[in-house]
Amino acid sequence: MNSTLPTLLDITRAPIDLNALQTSITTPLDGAVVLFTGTVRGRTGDEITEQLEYEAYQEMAVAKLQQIADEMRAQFAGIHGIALVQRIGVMALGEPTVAVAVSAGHRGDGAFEAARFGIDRLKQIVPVWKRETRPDGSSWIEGDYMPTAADRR
Amino acid sequence: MNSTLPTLLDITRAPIDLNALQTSITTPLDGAVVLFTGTVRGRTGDEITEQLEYEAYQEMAVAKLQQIADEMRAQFAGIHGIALVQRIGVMALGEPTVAVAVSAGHRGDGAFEAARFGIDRLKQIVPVWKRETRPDGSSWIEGDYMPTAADRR
Amino acid sequence: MHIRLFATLKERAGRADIEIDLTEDITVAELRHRVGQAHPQLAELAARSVVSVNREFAFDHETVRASDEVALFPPVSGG
Amino acid sequence: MHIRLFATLKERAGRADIEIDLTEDITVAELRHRVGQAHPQLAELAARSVVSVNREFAFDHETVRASDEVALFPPVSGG
Repeated sequence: MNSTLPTLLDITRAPIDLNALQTSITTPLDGAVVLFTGTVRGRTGDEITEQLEYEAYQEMAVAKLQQIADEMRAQFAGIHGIALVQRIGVMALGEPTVAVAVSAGHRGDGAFEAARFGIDRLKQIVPVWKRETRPDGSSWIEGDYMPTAADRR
Repeated sequence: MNSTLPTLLDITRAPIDLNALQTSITTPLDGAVVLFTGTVRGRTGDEITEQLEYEAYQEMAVAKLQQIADEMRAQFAGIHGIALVQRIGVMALGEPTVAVAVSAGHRGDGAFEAARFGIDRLKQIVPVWKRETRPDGSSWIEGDYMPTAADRR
Repeated sequence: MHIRLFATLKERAGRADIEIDLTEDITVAELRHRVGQAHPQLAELAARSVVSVNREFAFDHETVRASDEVALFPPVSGG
Repeated sequence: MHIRLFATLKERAGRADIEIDLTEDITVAELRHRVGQAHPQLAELAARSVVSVNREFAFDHETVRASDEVALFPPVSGG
């Protein structure tokens, strides 16, 4: 059954089109879509961010997105379509940097929970890094999650 | 503080543009946006839906959307922008009929929970009704929630 | 008094609004009754519909004035 | 052996990949050590970075072959 359900995985330099994402993962069985987008935050406390630049280990990143989609379907049996899209390159304030979208028959069928799980996992295991440019310079941001053997397929 | 935060409330015949919604509610403080969309579900079990037509008691519906936005800010202190948009008129399969969008600094700041609360409340107290067209005819759908005095402002 | 109807009630009445004679203040319960008297085809629906007064939900013991904006409708089904 | 570097490691090395001599199978722990020997400016980062072998996370006791696709990178920060 899963093979007939839409799964859109992408690491892309193109801007993320939320309308196209919604359309591409919505099946005739779906009455609900939950979409999470990460955006470039301009202020974090007193810190100013001018732009972010993302880079990816493309081949491994796509494989890890597939793993996350599989984990989502295993944990949330009521969901249908899945989109996991990470944008790379330079992004300005407010622009979506990442999107996780999930469709389901009804709003109580796990789409909210699956979308939250999807973005949490993406931030743990998908090899993508961001370089932050502030008024005083720029530097790579390191995450704080060290993968374990349980994070392999 | 709330007066400076974006709040977009609309009962509209125009198609819902998710990219524009995301942009309009994202502030420089925001790194996360959660967007829920309801869509026209073509199949529910063995039942086929050909189209839905929505009508609203426009003036009261807008007032109730404002009430829901206020309830969301009262319950979820970490959220920033809010959009609550109900489309009316005739809609085809897969089209977004309603959108609830919430922005916040981080994904754990209540945007997921606030969006879920927003769509739940919209389906309880906003005076909008749908007429369903099936292969065998069409009829108004009645909800199952009777408002109480606690549902007033 | 002018009363707005939506969805099933509008369909049953064949029109989007009806008039009833009202000069004194009445309760919401009495309003339901008078709608049914003036428009018998609405009697059953009016008895169980949602009533709004000035764009806010209203309940049987509460008062309706001739100048109020009143509407009758079924439980909502938007979203 | 060809080793891909990302983010901080790429910046520190001044290049996106490095070569180390490898003919026999070694452990991931030994790989970290050899990267540091061949490229001293990477020694500290290599000791604590994430290692992937054939696009999957790999750990210190596991084996690396000369034909494997190997990468070193910091904890991820995408999203």
